[in-house]
Amino acid sequence: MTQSLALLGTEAASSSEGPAPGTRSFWRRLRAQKAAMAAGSVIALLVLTALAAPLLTALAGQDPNAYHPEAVDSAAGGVPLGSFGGIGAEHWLGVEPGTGRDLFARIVYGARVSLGVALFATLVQLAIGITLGLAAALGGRWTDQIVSRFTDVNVALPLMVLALALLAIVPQSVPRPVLIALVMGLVGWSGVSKLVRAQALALKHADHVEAARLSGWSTWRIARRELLPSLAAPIITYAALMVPSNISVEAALSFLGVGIKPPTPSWGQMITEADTWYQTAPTYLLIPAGLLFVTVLSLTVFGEGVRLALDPRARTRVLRAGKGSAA
Amino acid sequence: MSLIEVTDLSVRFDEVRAVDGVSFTLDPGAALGVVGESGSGKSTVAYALLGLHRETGASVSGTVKVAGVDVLTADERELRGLRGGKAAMVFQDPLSSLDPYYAIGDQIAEVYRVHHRVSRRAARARAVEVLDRVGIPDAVRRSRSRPHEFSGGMRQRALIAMALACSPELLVADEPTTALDVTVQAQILDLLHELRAETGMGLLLVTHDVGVAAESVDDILVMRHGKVVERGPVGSVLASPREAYTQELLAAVPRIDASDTSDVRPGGAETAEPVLEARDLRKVYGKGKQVFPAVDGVSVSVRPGETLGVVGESGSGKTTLGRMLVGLLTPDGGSVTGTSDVQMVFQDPASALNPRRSIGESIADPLRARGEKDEERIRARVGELLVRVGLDPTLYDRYPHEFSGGQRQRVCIARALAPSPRLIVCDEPVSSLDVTTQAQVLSLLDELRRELGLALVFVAHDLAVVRQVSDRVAVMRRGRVVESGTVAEVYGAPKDPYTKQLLAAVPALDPSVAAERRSERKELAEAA
Amino acid sequence: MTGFLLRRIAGALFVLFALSIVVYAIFYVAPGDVARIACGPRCSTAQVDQVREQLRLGDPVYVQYWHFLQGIVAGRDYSTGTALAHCDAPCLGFSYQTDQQVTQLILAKLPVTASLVFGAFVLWIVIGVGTGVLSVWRRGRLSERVLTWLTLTGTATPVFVIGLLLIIVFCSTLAWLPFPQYVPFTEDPEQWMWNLLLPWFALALLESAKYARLTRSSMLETLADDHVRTFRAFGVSEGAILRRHALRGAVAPVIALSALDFGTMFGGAVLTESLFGIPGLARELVEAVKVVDLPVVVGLVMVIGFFVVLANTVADVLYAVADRRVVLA
Amino acid sequence: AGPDSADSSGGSGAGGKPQKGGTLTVLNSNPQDDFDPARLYTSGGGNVPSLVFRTLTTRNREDGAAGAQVVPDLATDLGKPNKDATVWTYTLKEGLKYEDGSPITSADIKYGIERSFAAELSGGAPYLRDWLIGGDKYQGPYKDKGGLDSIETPDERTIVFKLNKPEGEFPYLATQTQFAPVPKAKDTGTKYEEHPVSSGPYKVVKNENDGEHLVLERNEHWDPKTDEERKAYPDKIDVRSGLDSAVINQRLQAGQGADAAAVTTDTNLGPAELAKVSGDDALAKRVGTGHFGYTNYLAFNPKVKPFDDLKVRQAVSYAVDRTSVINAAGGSSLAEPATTFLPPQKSFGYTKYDHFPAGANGDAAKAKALLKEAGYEDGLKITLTHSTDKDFETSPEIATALQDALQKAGFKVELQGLESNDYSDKTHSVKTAPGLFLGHWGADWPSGGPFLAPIFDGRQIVKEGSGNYNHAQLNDAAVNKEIDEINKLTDLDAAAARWGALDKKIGEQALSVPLFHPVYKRLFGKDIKNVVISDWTGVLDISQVAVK
Ligand SMILES: Nc1ncnc2c1ncn2[C@@H]1O[C@H](COP(=O)(O)OP(=O)(O)OP(=O)(O)O)[C@@H](O)[C@H]1O
Ligand SMILES: Nc1ncnc2c1ncn2[C@@H]1O[C@H](COP(=O)(O)OP(=O)(O)OP(=O)(O)O)[C@@H](O)[C@H]1O
Ligand SMILES: [Mg+2]
Ligand SMILES: [Mg+2]
Repeated sequence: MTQSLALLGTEAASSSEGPAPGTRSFWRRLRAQKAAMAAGSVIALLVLTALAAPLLTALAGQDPNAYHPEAVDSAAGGVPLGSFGGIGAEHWLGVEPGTGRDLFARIVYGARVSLGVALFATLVQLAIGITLGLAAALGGRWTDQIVSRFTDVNVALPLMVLALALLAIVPQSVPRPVLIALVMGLVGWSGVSKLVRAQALALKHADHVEAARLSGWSTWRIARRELLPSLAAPIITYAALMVPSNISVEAALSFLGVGIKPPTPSWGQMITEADTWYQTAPTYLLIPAGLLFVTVLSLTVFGEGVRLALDPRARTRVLRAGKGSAA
Repeated sequence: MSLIEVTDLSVRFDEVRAVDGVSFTLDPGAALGVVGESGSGKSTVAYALLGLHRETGASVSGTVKVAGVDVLTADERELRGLRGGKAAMVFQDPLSSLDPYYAIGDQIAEVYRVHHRVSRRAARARAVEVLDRVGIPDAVRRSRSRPHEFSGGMRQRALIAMALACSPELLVADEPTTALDVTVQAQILDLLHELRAETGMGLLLVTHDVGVAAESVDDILVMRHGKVVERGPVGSVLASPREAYTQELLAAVPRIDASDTSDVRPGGAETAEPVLEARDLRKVYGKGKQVFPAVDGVSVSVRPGETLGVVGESGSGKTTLGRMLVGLLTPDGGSVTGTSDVQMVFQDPASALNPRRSIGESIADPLRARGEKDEERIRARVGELLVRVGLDPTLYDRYPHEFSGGQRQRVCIARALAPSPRLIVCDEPVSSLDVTTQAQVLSLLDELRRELGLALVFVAHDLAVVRQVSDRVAVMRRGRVVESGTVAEVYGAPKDPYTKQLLAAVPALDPSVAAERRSERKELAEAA
Repeated sequence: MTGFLLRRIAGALFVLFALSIVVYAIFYVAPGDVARIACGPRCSTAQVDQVREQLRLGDPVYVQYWHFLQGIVAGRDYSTGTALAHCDAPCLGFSYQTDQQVTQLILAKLPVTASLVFGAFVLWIVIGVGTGVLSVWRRGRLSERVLTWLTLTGTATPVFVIGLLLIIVFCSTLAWLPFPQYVPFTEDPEQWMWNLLLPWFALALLESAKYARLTRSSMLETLADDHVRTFRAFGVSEGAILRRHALRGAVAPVIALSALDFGTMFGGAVLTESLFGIPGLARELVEAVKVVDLPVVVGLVMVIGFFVVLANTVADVLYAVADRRVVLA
Repeated sequence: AGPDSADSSGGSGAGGKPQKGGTLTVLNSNPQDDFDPARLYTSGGGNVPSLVFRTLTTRNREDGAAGAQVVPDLATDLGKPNKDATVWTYTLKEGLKYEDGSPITSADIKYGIERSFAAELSGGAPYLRDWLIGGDKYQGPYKDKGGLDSIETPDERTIVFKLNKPEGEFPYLATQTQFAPVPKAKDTGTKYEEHPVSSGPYKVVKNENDGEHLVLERNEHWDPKTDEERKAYPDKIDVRSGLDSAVINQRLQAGQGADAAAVTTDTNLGPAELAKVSGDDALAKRVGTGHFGYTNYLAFNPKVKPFDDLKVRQAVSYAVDRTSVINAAGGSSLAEPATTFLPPQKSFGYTKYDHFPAGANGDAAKAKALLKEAGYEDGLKITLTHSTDKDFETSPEIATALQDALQKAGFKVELQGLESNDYSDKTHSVKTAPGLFLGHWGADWPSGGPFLAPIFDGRQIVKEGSGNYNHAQLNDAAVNKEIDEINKLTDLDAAAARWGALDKKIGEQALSVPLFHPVYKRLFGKDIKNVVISDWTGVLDISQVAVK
């Protein structure tokens, strides 16, 4: 019986000859998983694309914000002319309905905002969430009460209310993407914090944690050294899902007018706008949605890989897929 | 047909050859003891009997036949029938081998129902019955407890009960009595003996305690480095071992009657300030009517360089006391005064190490906590500690699951030693070690005690070991200290009946003596 | 337990109090002249002033806040023009825009949102945890991959896209379901369900991926634990191990998160509520925020806060029951 | 407009004469949250409200241009003005009754108007306040028990209005819901909207969730003989609102069950839906096209540099790419290019002009040249303010289209997006209005007066607060005088011609850049008959619709 634990049929670590003792580092274990590495490459490619946006659009000879009224059928609501949303040598991925803006250029530039904001916001959320979750779990009854109630306040305060307030206070000159990522980070950490608290509470009295306590660590270092490694699995799994939700939130903020300043594109915004066009200009919806999906998938697979690589016990589990088990 | 037929079994974990060409057979109703030093592959062999290496990445070769099932090639269903139904296993780490979320009784019932088509209620009844058989007091109530509410020994008995519940043809018991005090141990061994006699159950007993082996098996198999060193009837092997290694092993066995060097122990000067003093400690568990004191008014003190041995019944509150002494548990009454420079060696090495951190890192924790930053120095110091506990210093980057039970315990000891504490509370520190390693560790502790004036609280059920290392001994029962005094007083002239009982229960190394004692015990029990 | 409940009630009061202050503070700096918006687009300055006076917007914020607190404790009177009406305690004030009592407005919308959230909650837990378990059970096989793809699609697709597609497929194209249109449970339970089915699924698909992934990773984690080996060694089938033992490890994180999502959903299902024409709290909140209708916003935020606290309390109790090693905190 | 092309089925409908009976479903996005005649701000009495509220006059329920005329409703005629149109006298028809059978009196109409002055019931159009003598001081009947002296009711059927200046268009004003009768005894102040007393063919039997779900049924006391306008075919009207616009259009397309007899009064086909509908003949037949007097424009505030410079304003006018803007607003089916401020309808006095011809795609060269003349050879940095609302009027889509075109002409355009309330506050306040922003204006009635006066009459500049619609703060004596002169005319056709001329004249100053006039394209259910779309409202008139 051969079972693969690795996500999506990773034939991971197929060599039964493990790495040499002492050097079986995280990276080794990660590299042994093909699917995770593939997913990692996709993410790297996306990030590179985002970074090289000006270069790529120059190559395509397109500007993300230039209107092409001639590329759409104005009388029919602005459907792109030509098949598949106007895909052709001129416009590699077709054009946006209505405006005729080049989709390739907008996708490439949109990657900057979407990935940048979502990843940064996720980091902020993780930082706050992990800190507060650990504090609640380890800090004694009062700290727990305060942190938990604070979390409640944060959860109950809808994003919309906060975003509008921040929009009013923060001057327009502050770079929007940074501001938005920060706002999202400041609002969306409660899930992580809850998760970390729940898991940490369960682990708090494990013998190995008690042992660490005796070794003279401060609570904080115990949290970092003893608890975090065990919390890594759920956190990573969760974080991989936070990225798409952050992309959607960014889109929703744009929708409310507090997001990225137009005409700067973002994927979420494109999907938001494309939803009614699914029948008449399907590529407009499918391309950004597909890319978002690939991103999410890659993050999940990569996250799974990282999770496995972080778990020393998993090495043998990964091997389940392999030919190693003669039993 | 033999119950077990193992031919040329080899098990390899990556580059580690844990078992190397082992062959042996076991007839129905017979009992085979497997002894050997820690890490010699005993548990690995035991696992192989139930096909537990499947899908773990270990490569297994040879043939293993158990109760007619070819374990290595059997299909999933056949294997499930074998496991628990025909052959049951008692694992070495009792504390982490039970599901923390369910009541003990339910877990036993669950397993029972896998092999017997009975109602839930009947299964629960069976669970209570077997728990009672392994000597869990008040089994009806305690069957509703969860694992963390059980003491180490109680959990071990629960596992034995689980194995017995299914009335298997073969019982594979991997160090089943390491956490048990001698009276309970004797009781369990008697029980196994009885079952063998009654049902013709075969027994494969993995142990490092030669005394235990002598009491309960017919044949003995000595392992070293994954290979069989010697095999023969237990009487002859123990009386006249052929191999040098076996001789060495036997020589290292501590003897209860040995009046060893303890007379020349420097001892804690009576006048010295105690490093730690506990007064009238109390700890109660449970709620409402169920409330009961786990530790009930215990006062102890330890002076520098002194070793206080704590012996007593399983579940008498030894671990609870130890945890209170180091401050991991807040007492419900009484006080602990003295140094905070204390360490603890936990009863269960499996759960005391973080599975996600390399053992080197765990040992280095106290060093880092004291501000040591130099990686080289840390590694050197950890290496030194590993050597001291008899492990290879290159194991720094290995993870706990790659170690045998005894090896893990040594890692824990190394970690406790790392910060050079003034007092270590050792909760059964050597019970999972083979006698040679045990001897090494004991002499290490002794050395440290001498050199650094280290004080020890030494919880153990092995009375011989306690005698060997302790200056004073406290005997605990039901949360109280029933007797305490110097080693000579307690061992020489025990006053409390319980102490007497304990001393009488120490397994003898000679199987014929053991048999004699067993029948004595039986008579006693019948008379009572 | 009593102590725990008392602490929890105190905590809840604190949360509600903090929320109302935060909302007041936020609106103090928010753009938009409330009186002008309430008055209408082409009011004269004099009229705007009249409205301002009538809504007592001229008072300093703390005075307004004080009146608000008074209303909650003792009720308040207000003028309908022809008469003085009384708003009983707990009075959350009355809308600047519609002159309705906030308490009544909320009471009218609450069952709507509750219907939406409860149903979706049940579904997303069932779907999420279910697929999580299935994907562990079928790990490495094709079916696991399909499940993974499905749940990820749910996560990667914004809710209004899912929602609209559901409507098009099930209402327009297949015509299996009516176009959603909220029917109160008390009026017609069957219609209530049919009409809410799509919104429930839209929300559930969005959320369930999270639970599926979380369940899966927690279960895999537990499967690596020693005690699982014990049950394997006793011939317990893989299915039973997953169900009884591995799933148990996922309970804590699932409870923790579902409490959160459940609470948030009360104020967060804006897009779903508007897409499916469900007159619920979230949509009301967005509308109120847009027109700076402070009393409505404060009232709604506090109600949402109440549910957040409630969900958390329930989760804590459940969690403590599930894992007795944790004392109620 | 009107039934001029295949995609409108005005009057004809599908087969047979319209019959009484059945239930009409109205699917809307915006709830009827104000249902108090005092608080409603409608053009011509609104669509749903006009089923419940009759007014002194009303709009003519005819297709196209004919529908842009005002006709008597409760009154026997359009009102008798005195010589200089400062006093207007109306006589009520006989036999008018409320839903409870009690008679409608002129005092009730006076009371209805007075109520609209109360701060509690604010929200209506400002004309009564501005036109009636003492209107600016009056605070409504709750505070001011004395009543408004400039409205007299000498007998139960006569009502006289005294104005502070000539207003030849008073009959148009009398179409607004403030002119609906309210029985004083039944007035419950702010709660009146929950159950307003009907004078029209239908009464409110259900009003749930603040106007989100309305059920109207026949008012048995409404006498069709007194009402030539409302046909009232269906027995029952079920108004569901708070629906998502995409869902409304889906439902109208699918037309399942009750939706077959459904219409919408507030939801346009979106561009994407239009694309779909135009490819489907069956659906295309069910689209009603209408034109409402409405203009979207780019507003200058010449008080802000560099827009004080006529050349800069002209350069912007030349640079504008109307095709892009229209595409951003939904394409040429949903918007028509505008070069005049007045909508292109006769009733407004439309006079064609294009002072700064930009062609379809903007004249970047001409704009550059003008910039150069103005001394900005190296380009000019300007800020374009827009709102962040998704309304396709002042929203980012339109702003970015303009940004793109202006940048081609050498401008460097910074976009400033404001949250909608903030946007409205800022752009309508003399003190904070930005130099260049997006504006729109719709007709309160189909005439040049309410279109031009609020925007260009210097005396309507509001100095305090944010109620100023004269974005350019134009206070030109000649313009003011001409407005006064036209207002004196009671011959509405003559007035229209002069409004048109005035518009053309003001246009020369380049104070705004007209961008487009929206077009309404709305689906209706397949059982809907007797579709009437007037140029007054641009939407299908539910008082004419039949479902059988
Ligand atoms: N999963 C594993 N991966 C790598 N090495 C392993 C693994 N399990 C066991 N080993 C190694 O195999 C050897 C035999 O282990 P085993 O547990 O059988 O020893 P043992 O005889 O039971 O010792 P003890 O008495 O200490 O329990 C040890 O050296 C151990 O380090
Ligand atoms: N967390 C707990 N909740 C309830 N009861 C507990 C808990 N921990 C220990 N006990 C009970 O307290 C008693 C003393 O336990 P303790 O672990 O101290 O025993 P011990 O002397 O160490 O036994 P052993 O030799 O078997 O390890 C036992 O009866 C045990 O069941
Ligand atoms: Mg072992
Ligand atoms: Mg113990």
